[in-house]
Amino acid sequence: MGLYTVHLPQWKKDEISEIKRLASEYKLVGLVDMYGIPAKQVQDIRRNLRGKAELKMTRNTLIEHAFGEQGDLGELSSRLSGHSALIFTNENPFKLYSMLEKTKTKMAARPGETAPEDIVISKGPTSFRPGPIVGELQQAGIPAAIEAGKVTIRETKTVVKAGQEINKKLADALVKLDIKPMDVGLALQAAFYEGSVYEADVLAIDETAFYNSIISAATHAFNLSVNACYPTKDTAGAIITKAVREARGVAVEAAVASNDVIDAVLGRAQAQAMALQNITG
Amino acid sequence: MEYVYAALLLFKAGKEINESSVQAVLTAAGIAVNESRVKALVASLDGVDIEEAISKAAAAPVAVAAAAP
Amino acid sequence: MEYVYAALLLFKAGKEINESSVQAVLTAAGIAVNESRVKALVASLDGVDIEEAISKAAAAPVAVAAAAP
Amino acid sequence: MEYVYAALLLFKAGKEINESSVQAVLTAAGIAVNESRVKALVASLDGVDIEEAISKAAAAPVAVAAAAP
Amino acid sequence: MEYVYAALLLFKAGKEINESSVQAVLTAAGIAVNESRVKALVASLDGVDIEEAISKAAAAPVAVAAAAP
Amino acid sequence: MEYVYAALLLFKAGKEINESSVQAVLTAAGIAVNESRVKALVASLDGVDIEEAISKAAAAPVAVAAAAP
Amino acid sequence: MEYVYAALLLFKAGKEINESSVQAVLTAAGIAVNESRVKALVASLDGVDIEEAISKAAAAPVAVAAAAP
Repeated sequence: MGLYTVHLPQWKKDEISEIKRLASEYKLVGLVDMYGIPAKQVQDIRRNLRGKAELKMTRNTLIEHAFGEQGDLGELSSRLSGHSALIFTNENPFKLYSMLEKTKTKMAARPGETAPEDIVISKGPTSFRPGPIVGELQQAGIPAAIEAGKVTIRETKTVVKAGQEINKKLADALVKLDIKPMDVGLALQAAFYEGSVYEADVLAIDETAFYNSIISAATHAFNLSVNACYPTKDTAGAIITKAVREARGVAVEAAVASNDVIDAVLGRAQAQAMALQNITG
Repeated sequence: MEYVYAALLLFKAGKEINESSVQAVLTAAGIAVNESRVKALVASLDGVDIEEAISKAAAAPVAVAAAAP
Repeated sequence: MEYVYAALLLFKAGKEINESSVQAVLTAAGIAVNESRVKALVASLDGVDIEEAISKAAAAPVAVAAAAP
Repeated sequence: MEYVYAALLLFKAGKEINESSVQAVLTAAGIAVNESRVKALVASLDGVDIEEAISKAAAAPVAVAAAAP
Repeated sequence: MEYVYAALLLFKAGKEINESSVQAVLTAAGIAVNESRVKALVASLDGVDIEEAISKAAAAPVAVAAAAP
Repeated sequence: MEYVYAALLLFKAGKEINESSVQAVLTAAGIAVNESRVKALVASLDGVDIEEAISKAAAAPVAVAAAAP
Repeated sequence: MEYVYAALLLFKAGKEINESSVQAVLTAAGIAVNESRVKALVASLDGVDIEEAISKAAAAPVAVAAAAP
């Protein structure tokens, strides 16, 4: 490999040493998929990442060269795809992944792309005037019709399911309806960090599920504290409420005549009487 | 409703619910008793599982009442 | 609960709920009356709007709605 | 209500609920005890399955179910 | 839970809830008191609005509920 | 509440919850441990089915709307 | 779940939640730590309002079942 490098033109050598420099400067070296991201958005993303991560687009062959000379990094080469770019950061791969997720935006779908989620067209009027558009929408499987001089979607319909391909007719129709189903942004393919390679599927964290797990954990602690009657600042009030509730329950059950519960006792007597009256007529 | 109250009073006290017992309770409460209503009540309760009937009432959230003291 | 029904009977009959009236109703039902329970009941009813308490039971419906999150 | 609290204190501690135990607890808390209310309480609780009443109270509409772990 | 009832009793009696008062109530009930639990209870109640916690219990339906049929 | 989380951690790890294990977890978190709170925790959890206590709803219902009268 | 418990323990104790603090707590509880899960936890917590999540737990009015009519 070294010998071959000697014959490279200077600009390629410079690129390779630039990659190597970045790789040694940053803790994390990642590959991102740039497929389908318009130049304008690449600029925005770069701006958003400034100070946190550095993006470098270059030829795959040069990346392979650079990685090949960096030992461990060579493992990443196998994840290179046609639209890979390099990303460098000092954040850990999970942080980087969620950072990149947050920079994603919605775009129109191109024919042949896969729907990232169910695409649902809601019923209701559109802004279109009657014309060939109705036929175009219908051919795309969208229940369009003319009502009161306007093109209207007759019923809410899922036109394509998550994971299915969006065909040309549908893609065109979605553009006309201004529906942007595609998430575009840098997709982290793999990251090399502190000696290991992290694949994208490991890095994807379901934020909602995670948030719910915090709520669950807090609920567990709350319940344990209250049920085991181990009072803490957070739960002392709830424990008292529970104690009083139990006391009231017993008082009502036993029909204890006490000012605090007598109305509940009367109410219960009345409810029982009503229930019995329903039966006796 | 007072006839039903009387029946429940007897039931809760573990007493038999019959015409004379219902009548006695109502009279003691100062209620002018209508004999045929007493008969009707006793007849309608015949075979009724009162415990079960009232336990259904207990399932209703009765005491939503009690406001804060 | 029989003590409470005695009170409700008296209430429906428009009678005053006091120790002797409650006792009379319970006795008529053949119940060996516990004087302290009668006293406690009468005391606890003092100042209570019985009409309102029982009308809440009538309303007390089902509507224990789950609060929206 | 303090009489009921005293009874539950005894119940939770596995102690017998009787006039003297209730009285002792109330007195220790600095509450001037009304003997007939103590008697009424003990009589009311006689025959009541307190454990069941508590569990109904606890089970009731409280229901803040923990999310599945 | 008996520790909490002791605190509630003291609260109702208008007494200060401190380690020695809680201990006195529990002891009167014949309970072998765990000092650390008393400490933990007293510490946790500091700053808690007991009146409000009590009224929350009253506002909620009194547990008459049985499981749905 | 951190003491409760320590107990939960030990429970999940299948470890015994005792004074020294709780203390070890809290210390590892950089917490100055209050011995009596640890003791109280261990005592409170004694005999408790933690799995059940975790999942059993304990909180008061936030907004059980009373039906309109 | 134990990773989240560890994080909440640290949060409640007012300690910083970082890889080494989480690792220390888990290890002290006798849990074999998976480094990348710790990383994932810390990264996931970034931007999460833990206080708010906890308050949701306390409020969570799950499934207050309406009683059957």
